[in-house]
Amino acid sequence: MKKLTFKSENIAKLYNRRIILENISFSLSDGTAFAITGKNGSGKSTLVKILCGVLSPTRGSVEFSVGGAIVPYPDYYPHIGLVSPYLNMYEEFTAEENLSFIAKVRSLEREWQERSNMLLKEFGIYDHRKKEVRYYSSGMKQRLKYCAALLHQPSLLVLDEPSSNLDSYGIDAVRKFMVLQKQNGILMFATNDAEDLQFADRVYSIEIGNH
Amino acid sequence: MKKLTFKSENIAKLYNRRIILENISFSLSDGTAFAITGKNGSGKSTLVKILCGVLSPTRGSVEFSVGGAIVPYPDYYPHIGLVSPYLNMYEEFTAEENLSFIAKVRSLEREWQERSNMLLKEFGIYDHRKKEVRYYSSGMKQRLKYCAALLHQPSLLVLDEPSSNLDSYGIDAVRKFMVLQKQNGILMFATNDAEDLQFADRVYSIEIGNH
Amino acid sequence: MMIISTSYHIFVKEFVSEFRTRYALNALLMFVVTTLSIILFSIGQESPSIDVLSGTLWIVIFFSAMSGLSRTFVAEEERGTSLTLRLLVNASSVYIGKLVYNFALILVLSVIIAVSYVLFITEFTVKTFEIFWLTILLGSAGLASASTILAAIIAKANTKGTLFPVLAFPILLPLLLTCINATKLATEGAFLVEAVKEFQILISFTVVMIATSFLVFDFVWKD
Amino acid sequence: MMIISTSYHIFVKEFVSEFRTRYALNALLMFVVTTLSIILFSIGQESPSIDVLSGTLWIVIFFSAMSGLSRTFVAEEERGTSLTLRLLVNASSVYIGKLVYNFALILVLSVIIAVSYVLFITEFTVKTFEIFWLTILLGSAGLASASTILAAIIAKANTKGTLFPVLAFPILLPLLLTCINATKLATEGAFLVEAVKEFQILISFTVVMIATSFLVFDFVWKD
Amino acid sequence: MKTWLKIAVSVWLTGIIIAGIAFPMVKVPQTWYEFPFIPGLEEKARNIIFHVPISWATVVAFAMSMIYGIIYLRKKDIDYDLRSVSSASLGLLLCILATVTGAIWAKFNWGSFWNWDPRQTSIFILLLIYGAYFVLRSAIDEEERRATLSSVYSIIAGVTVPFFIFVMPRIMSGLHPGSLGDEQGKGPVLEFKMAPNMLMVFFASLIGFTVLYFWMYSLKVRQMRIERHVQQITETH
Ligand code: HEM
Ligand SMILES: Nc1ncnc2c1ncn2[C@@H]1O[C@H](COP(=O)(O)OP(=O)(O)OP(=O)(O)O)[C@@H](O)[C@H]1O
Ligand SMILES: Nc1ncnc2c1ncn2[C@@H]1O[C@H](COP(=O)(O)OP(=O)(O)OP(=O)(O)O)[C@@H](O)[C@H]1O
Ligand SMILES: [Mg+2]
Ligand SMILES: [Mg+2]
Repeated sequence: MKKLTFKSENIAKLYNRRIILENISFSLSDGTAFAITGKNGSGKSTLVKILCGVLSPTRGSVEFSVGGAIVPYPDYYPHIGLVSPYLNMYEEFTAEENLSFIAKVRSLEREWQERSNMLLKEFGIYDHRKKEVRYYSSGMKQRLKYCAALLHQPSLLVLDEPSSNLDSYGIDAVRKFMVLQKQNGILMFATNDAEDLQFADRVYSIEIGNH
Repeated sequence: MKKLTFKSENIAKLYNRRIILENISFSLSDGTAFAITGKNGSGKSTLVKILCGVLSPTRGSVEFSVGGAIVPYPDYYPHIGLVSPYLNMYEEFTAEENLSFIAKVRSLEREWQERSNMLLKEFGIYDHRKKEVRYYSSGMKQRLKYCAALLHQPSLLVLDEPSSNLDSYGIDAVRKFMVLQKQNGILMFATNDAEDLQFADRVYSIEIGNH
Repeated sequence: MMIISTSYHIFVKEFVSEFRTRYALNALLMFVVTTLSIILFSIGQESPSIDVLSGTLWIVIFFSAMSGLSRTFVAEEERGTSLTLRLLVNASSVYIGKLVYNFALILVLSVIIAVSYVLFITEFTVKTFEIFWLTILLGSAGLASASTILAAIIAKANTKGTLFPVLAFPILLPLLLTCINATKLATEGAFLVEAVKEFQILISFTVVMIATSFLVFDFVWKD
Repeated sequence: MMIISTSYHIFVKEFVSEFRTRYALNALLMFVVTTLSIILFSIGQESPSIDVLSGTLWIVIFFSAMSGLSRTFVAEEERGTSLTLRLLVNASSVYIGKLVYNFALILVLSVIIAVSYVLFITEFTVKTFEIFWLTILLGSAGLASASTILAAIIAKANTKGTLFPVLAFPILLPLLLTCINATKLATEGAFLVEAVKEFQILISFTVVMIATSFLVFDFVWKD
Repeated sequence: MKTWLKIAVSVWLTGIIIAGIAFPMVKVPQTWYEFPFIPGLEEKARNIIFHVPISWATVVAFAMSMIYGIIYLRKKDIDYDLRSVSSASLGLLLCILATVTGAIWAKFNWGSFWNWDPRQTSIFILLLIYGAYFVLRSAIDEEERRATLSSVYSIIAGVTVPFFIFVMPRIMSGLHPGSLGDEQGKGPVLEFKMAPNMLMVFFASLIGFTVLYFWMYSLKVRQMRIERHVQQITETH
């Protein structure tokens, strides 16, 4: 496995001149589980979006390197898997079609089909794979998001509110993949849940408070 | 305080001939905290919508009576407060405007203004009351939903996933109002969270399993 | 009465929401300007007949109305506020509030369109202004009455994949054709009494449409 | 090449999604059918000039395109799938996939409009069919090229519906005027070579528009 | 801008306005301040001194707006967006003035205020484009996003302008100098048919209005910076 590092330097984000995040710097390497915590409205989700490169920071930068070589901005998307309340699946497609779209667009190897089935089973929605996502319950949607994020075996897995909407079976499945991810790459998650925090090696707490 | 009873009789719900709920009957009176639990996709949210009268059941009926007199279908809306992931506030309005719209449409008495401010403070979003809801974080939105549901002091408070998106301060506030509701009326909630379940006097578990 | 007050608050909500997205209103105005100039361009140097001009007037009103009105219910559905609203007020108030709002919007819009039409398109000479303005008024009412219930249906229909035009077309066409006819009468200098037939059609269309919508709205509104 | 394959998958996704929801198709058909019948009705007994008819043909195509294409990006934004897509593929593939899809949609649409125009409006006689169909083809390409990037812009704005034609019209005007001119040539029975200049304008408009969009799309797509 | 420059511009433009309005136009000029008739325009030709420079300043303003838009996209510094809007709003103002002076001229020269002459058409489209530009801006309330999207729109609109130059003369014949229907070909200014004294006033006016534009522009930018700053202060308190 190649050595990974993920660095964030002096990230700041302003919305309409209001400071949401300021001076956020850290550096992670593989085998780390990094948790971001903070009160409601402290900026966790904003930070997660910036770290994944889907929102541009007002200042600062994110640097991702694989095996010593820096991977520039749009190229690091293939290394990232994201689960977030702000990220939805296509509701008019079935779970299977969603995963197959993702696999094709990401140009995954042939074996994605097996992996997809394995993930659907692990997350207990295999029996619903031919149902359109708009008929899913909130927990089933959350489970599908995990399948989608893990399909390409990302080196960096980013989770925003990992256990929301899930029942205990769902949480167990998530925990299992969190542990696996920590062994094979970098895990990063934003949470308010004390139990989730126990999975972290390092915890970053956003403290600017309610803006 | 008037005596309240809430009865559900033989409720069944089918979606496209697929049975989601079947034979659900129970009867509650004031001072009860009633929890609905079950795996993801077991039909909790569907049941909650039916009980609140915003979704019609395939079979069965809901009966709500205040002080012995039965309140027929559209008239019992004023007695219900609902918090659910399927219910959103108007994003282009501020928190204050949302609450004032609700108060006006519900024809609440003058004092709603004080109650609204009290709730906003209790749920820690008073400082954000003049911010448009679309700029709210997920937890702040959830807090606002509580303010909206509690504004008219409903006799029946229904919560779907009560603690989702909330941090520990938020959860404390919610718990406080759950206890209060139990003293002043009926509390009903659908959850997967073991801690939430401790607040229930009665637990109803939907068991048909994954359909 | 309770229902009037709640309908009024729904109306106010729609109105403020439109203003908040202040954009919508000025975008709508700019839209009217744009559409009119398209017509001016296509007319160019020549002078088309009054018939064609009356036709285009109502096409413009129709398009502006549809692009503004179709969102009234879709927006509630897409943003997940329809559940909120359903729990807050009875269906009738929602219907009345939205209907009145739609009527107000469409009336303002078609008056703006009509005024600029009369001012800028010199070939379009209205001789009987009573007929013309009454047509605009009643036509707007008719369009609002039909499009409110249609908008409620679309809001639910997009998931079901029904072909909406099949629903809308036979409903809207008689209305538009009558309006065009009445407009022609106005440009030909007919007396007010000569257009009574048209007005009767427009009024009964509106009344029938509102009454029917009122009866069926509850089914559309409740999931 | 990688980018071609991903663009292709985006295209297929759009296509299947439209087929499932029929959202754009509904809106489009409604506008086309209603507008065409109003035009037919208002023409009535008289025979308007070819100039006016060519003008209205392109107005109908323009408005139908406007009501159908605006959803391509708005739908992603409103359903919260734009974040998913942004994380999955590079911006260029998204642009190309959507562009090709829009082109296909608008081409089908304008062919439908054109065929019914030729069939039902007897005054509209096309003499040089090569010019006519080439204009429809190139005109659709031009419309798709400009409206794809504009649809991406309005998806990020707070008001969507009415904004689209307002932004699009001034940009599409040179295209529309050229199309109208070429259509006139086709009805006058000009030789194919006489319309070469028009085709050059249409092609270069499309090429310039796509090239520019390609350069700026990333700014629009990334928040 | 330096104070002396402001005074100079004021004096300069006052002189031009006096000259433009008060200097008599005669068939055969006798003194240095008398302008000769231009065939076809007669004394109405004095409008050249106002209409043409204003039209020119409009073009400059819109071009500046687009250029600052492009710089914004590269640098992502909100100040460039302020400059871009400032210039666009002045451009819109000047554009309206050019339309009005042009329309008045047209009324007396061609008989009607408006007749879809190619130049009138193109100025009308400019009005539509920038009308749309400001509607778009009002529809976005997040500063950075507003700046980005409106810059992109002005670029997209900018590339269509050359097409108008090609397309317009093919579509419609016009009365405006330089268009299809104009038998003499170029009009008086382009051919420099003006008398030397008038030409001097004309160029002086061209320079005067251009400098005036830059003055107004710098004022507008400063005003917008201050507004933004005040807003920032009131929001954080
Ligand atoms: C509302 C729009 C306009 C109207 C009604 C208008 C009208 C006129 C008229 C009547 C003349 C005198 C023509 C003659 O010599 O017979 C003129 C000249 C001129 N206009 Fe305009 N104009 C308009 C817009 C513009 C614009 C947008 C520009 C430039 C960007 C422009 C540039 C000029 C120039 C350079 C001349 C002098 C040409 C010459 O006489 O050689 N005009 N205009
Ligand atoms: N587009 C926006 N414009 C202005 N302010 C915004 C915008 N998006 C988010 N905010 C503000 O940024 C702050 C942080 O939001 P964010 O969603 O990152 O919080 P969070 O830590 O994820 O909260 P939660 O625990 O509730 O999910 C909030 O105060 C929110 O109001
Ligand atoms: N409109 C619909 N059509 C068909 N099936 C549906 C529809 N809505 C929900 N379902 C199905 O009904 C079942 C119950 O859904 P519901 O949302 O009530 O579950 P839930 O218990 O709330 O789950 P969760 O814990 O994930 O929130 C699910 O299997 C879902 O797929
Ligand atoms: Mg969050
Ligand atoms: Mg649920």
